[in-house]
Amino acid sequence: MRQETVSTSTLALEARDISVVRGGVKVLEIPSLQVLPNEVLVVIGPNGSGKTTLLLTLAGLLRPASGTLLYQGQPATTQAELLRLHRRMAVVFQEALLLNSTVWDNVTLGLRLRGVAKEEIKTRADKWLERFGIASLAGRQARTLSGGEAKRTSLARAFVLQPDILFLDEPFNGLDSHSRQAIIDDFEGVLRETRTTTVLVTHDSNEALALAHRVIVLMDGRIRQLGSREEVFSNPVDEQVAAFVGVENIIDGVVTSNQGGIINVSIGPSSPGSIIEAVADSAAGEKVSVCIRPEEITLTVSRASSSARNSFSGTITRLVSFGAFSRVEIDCGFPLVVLVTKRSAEEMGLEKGKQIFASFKATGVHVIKR
Amino acid sequence: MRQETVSTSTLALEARDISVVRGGVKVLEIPSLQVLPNEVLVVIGPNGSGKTTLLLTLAGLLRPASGTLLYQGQPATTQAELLRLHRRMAVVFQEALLLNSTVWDNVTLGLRLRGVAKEEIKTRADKWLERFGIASLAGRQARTLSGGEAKRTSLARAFVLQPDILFLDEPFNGLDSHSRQAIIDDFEGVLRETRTTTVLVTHDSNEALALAHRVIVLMDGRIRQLGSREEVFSNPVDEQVAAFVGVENIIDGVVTSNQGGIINVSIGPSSPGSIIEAVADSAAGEKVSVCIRPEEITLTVSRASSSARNSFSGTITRLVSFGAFSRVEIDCGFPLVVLVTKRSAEEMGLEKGKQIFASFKATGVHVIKR
Amino acid sequence: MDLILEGIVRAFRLLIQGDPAVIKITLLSLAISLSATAISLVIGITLGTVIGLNVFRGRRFLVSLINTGMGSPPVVVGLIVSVMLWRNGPLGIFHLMYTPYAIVIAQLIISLPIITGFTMASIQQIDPKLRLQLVALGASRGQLLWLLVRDTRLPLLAAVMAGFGSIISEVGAAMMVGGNITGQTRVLTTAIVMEVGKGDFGLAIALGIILMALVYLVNLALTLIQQRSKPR
Amino acid sequence: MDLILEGIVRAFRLLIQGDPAVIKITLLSLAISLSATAISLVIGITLGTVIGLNVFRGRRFLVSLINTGMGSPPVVVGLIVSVMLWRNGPLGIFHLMYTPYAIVIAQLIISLPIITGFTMASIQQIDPKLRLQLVALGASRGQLLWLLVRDTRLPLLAAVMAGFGSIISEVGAAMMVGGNITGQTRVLTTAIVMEVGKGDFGLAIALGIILMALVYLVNLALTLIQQRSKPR
Repeated sequence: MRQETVSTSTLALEARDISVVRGGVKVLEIPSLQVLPNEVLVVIGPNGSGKTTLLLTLAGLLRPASGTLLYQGQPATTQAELLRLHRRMAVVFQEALLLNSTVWDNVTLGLRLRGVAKEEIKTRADKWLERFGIASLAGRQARTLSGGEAKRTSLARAFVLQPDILFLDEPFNGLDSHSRQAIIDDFEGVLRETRTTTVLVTHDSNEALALAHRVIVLMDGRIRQLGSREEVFSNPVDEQVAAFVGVENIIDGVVTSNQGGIINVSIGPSSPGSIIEAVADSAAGEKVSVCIRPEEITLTVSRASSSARNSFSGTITRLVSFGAFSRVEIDCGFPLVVLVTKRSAEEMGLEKGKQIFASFKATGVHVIKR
Repeated sequence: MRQETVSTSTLALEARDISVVRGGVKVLEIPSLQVLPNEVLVVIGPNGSGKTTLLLTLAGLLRPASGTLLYQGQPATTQAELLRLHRRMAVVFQEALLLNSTVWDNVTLGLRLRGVAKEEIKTRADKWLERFGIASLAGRQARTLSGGEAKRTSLARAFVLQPDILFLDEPFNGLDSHSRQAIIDDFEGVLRETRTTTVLVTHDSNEALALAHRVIVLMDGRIRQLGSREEVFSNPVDEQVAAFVGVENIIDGVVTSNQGGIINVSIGPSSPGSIIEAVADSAAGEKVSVCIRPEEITLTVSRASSSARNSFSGTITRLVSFGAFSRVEIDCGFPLVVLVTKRSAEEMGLEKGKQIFASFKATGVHVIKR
Repeated sequence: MDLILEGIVRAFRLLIQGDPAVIKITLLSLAISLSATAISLVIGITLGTVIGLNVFRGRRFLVSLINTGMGSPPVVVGLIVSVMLWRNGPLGIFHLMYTPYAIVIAQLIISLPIITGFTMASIQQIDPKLRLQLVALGASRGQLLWLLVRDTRLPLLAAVMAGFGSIISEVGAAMMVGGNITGQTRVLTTAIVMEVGKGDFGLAIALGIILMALVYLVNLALTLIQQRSKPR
Repeated sequence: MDLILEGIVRAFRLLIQGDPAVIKITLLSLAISLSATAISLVIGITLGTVIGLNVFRGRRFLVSLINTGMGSPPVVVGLIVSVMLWRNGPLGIFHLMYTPYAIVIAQLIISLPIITGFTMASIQQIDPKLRLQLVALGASRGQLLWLLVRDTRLPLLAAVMAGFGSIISEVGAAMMVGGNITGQTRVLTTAIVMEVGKGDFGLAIALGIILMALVYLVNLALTLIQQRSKPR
């Protein structure tokens, strides 16, 4: 559904022929980019690939050398049009960027700039301070906050605006791993509730894996790949993208049981009956995605009793060799990509159409909440 | 050989009953620690575990609250004794810490402080500037250097002293991955040539894997484990150490062939004939260590034709269950630790003494130069 | 030693008794320097904010003018103001020479570059990303300026203190353009110089103590402000 | 307007012709302020390094004394020195009042806290780890101090400039302890104040131009030093 062509007026945001020049060099060149309503679009790319520049341009905070930005089908170019855009959106930067004032003042700032009524401000601020677990900090001076608290304040300041579109630039960077995970969990929950249209920029492909509906891979200021999370992680367009995102098989499913930390995941209506076993703490009934790295899957010509808990029979649909490796695509009712050495492929006589068993260990499966 | 008790006078450095107190809290407590001649001793531990404190204490740069430091069997306590120690050793800190002067001035500083003759200084500085690839930068002002160049200068400044003992505190931190790898390679080569006694502190277990003869795992200011690299990585003493270092099977061997990036490693005299296949760019004849993570190994009751290139038959020597997992130790002529789910272990009827096949993919093997 | 003791004793007697001459000189000094500071403040904050936030033609020239002003000896400012206000000088018709207004003008010229420079520096120290964040929060151009000035309030207070501190203890210009006329243009510093010249240390020490106390209070305030405005 | 033009014309004539009075005053001013700076430098760098590097009893008191000194009005320093040197004051027997030495003493007291404070700050700004690194390289205690002072040479030069700049343009203390005696204690600033008082703008403007030039050179040097010593 998300892949369909959508009429311009129903797009959340559209960028056309955008280019950004710095020091005479084109640091960003985007012929076309559409942000769909209610989607989470994650832009990933290495440092210096122009991710932040793209985000600032889409948010109307950086004037491109050429190109047009359309917000809900209307151009956003003049000062007045940009102010209108800025009063409908919210941005969360890598640093919290708070004013020297209280948490309450910071969280309500956007609403006050918009001239929202006092009672309305109070209701909304109370709700979002509560939601991000910082209600008790409302009176604290911003400069006395810890990194995690400042980040929560900056997220609350964004969500309190109930923005039509939310931009985030590496929002979970620079936090220690504990508060990072807690904040990502909170953020993920809020995003699922509010279904806010979101553009998130990160260099961490795990964040993309955990949050994205669609993924853009940006390299050297150009879009190298744009597609659903499954497309990008399972079928990177080239070696460079693959090396950066880390290739994954991503399969959606529902947890059917959890026995002592070992879960069974029923993988969707497309292949009823298929169950993947994994190690995770998800509860039965939860919707999850399971990820399996292609190099963790072993191919055998016959099914053998093994400690590998997951074994599926399938047909080879494609076989590509490069360097010392062969990449084998298999249809097991669901698609599966496997990486084996070329020597293995030759010795086992792998070829298109051949029947094969693919197996991988329960410990090799990475489970993500959907 | 390195495990034998060595008489005190032949030790490079010895610390006895060292404790360091900060703000009333004992941040470091080391009953006994010996640094052997010509060894590379790597101290690993999480942030805040007291690694840097330990290094500074061993280098005589931080006076402990109690305890003695012996350098080549002689106490190093008084100002004069410490100066003597400092003029035999070298320290490389995490930051390059250069004076506002030229690269040449910085590299020769230690020699000038020791009053070494001018011609000798020139010969040695030329050699080490060359060796670390910064001969062309000799006249440059230190503050104009890039991070990698500054780091090379600081390494040259240490090696030009031809120290009896070298201390390094997270020396490869904060560099981009490219120059980091280049500098580690250079450093590794120099260390193998000079056989300088080295104490290196890092939070990165990969550096320990690549460089260490012996490894100390430091947590909360206490030595949790001290042993050969193989001992620590293959047999961590407890869950916490295991979680930090990441368990590995480490097997020494010699590369016998390399065909298009796929190498065969003959694994030592202890099990002649055993060959492990791996993906790496090592040349035939090279001495290497191969590392295999326990969760990457699959167990089968019978040998099956499979894309897993490495398959060894062995006998289960030990079986321990914890949580959802079972840890299986196997003797295949060489020891191998395997991690499987408890459910697997039960279904396959794993028990001590049982004959079993262990297999892992060539892509699952990590090869390190020895 | 008698001289010192005697002087100090007389000084404290003057201070405790509330000697009319001491009070008069102190109040005049405060009135002149506070007026000059207040006027500089209004002009300096506006100028400093505009120069700090915008890029325009002639900006470099203005900035170097401010820097020159901050480094100029007050004596030279006194000289220039004197020339201007001299009875047959360009502004001579206003008959301001040797009046308190002349001192206010000189002190205004001395403190203006200091306050403008401080304002400019503190506005420029604001993370440029904070400006982006405020724009992203929907701040209009006017709202942005107001938020930025408000966010630097502590450094701005420091600017005020530095400006006031520099002129309350200034001697040369006050003497040149004021003329040190009793009851009209005699301020703390010029009075001290004069009394010492006469060998009357009692009044000089009393006035010196008051001047030190004022300067100490200003410095204390500056230190407190700097500690409070330390970045996280 | 005639007055200004006439004054400027006369000023340039005096400067170009090398008027003996102008030269005499300028050289005396330089001799006094450079002597004071040189003495402060030796004492201030030693003091600043010792205070900056060591922790000892009374250190806090010394630091607050230096801070008070840096903020004290020169007029008050002039007052204190006057009291001390007065003919029946404690140091009266040396007959230093109204001699160039008195001005040197006053300027020394004004510049010493500035140079000490700058030295202390620049020594403390050195990464404590650099000190460890130098010890680890085998530096003895003496070698360490020398390397640290040498490594801060640019900020130290800034200290010298700031010290000199503050005393060359000082008026009050020079007037009080020097007495503004022609050919003996008349320096640039006191001469300017006096000439303006007399309404003789030619000489005043000539001396003002020289003072501005000196201060400008000092500030230029300061700026260049600060740019060169910027951390990487």
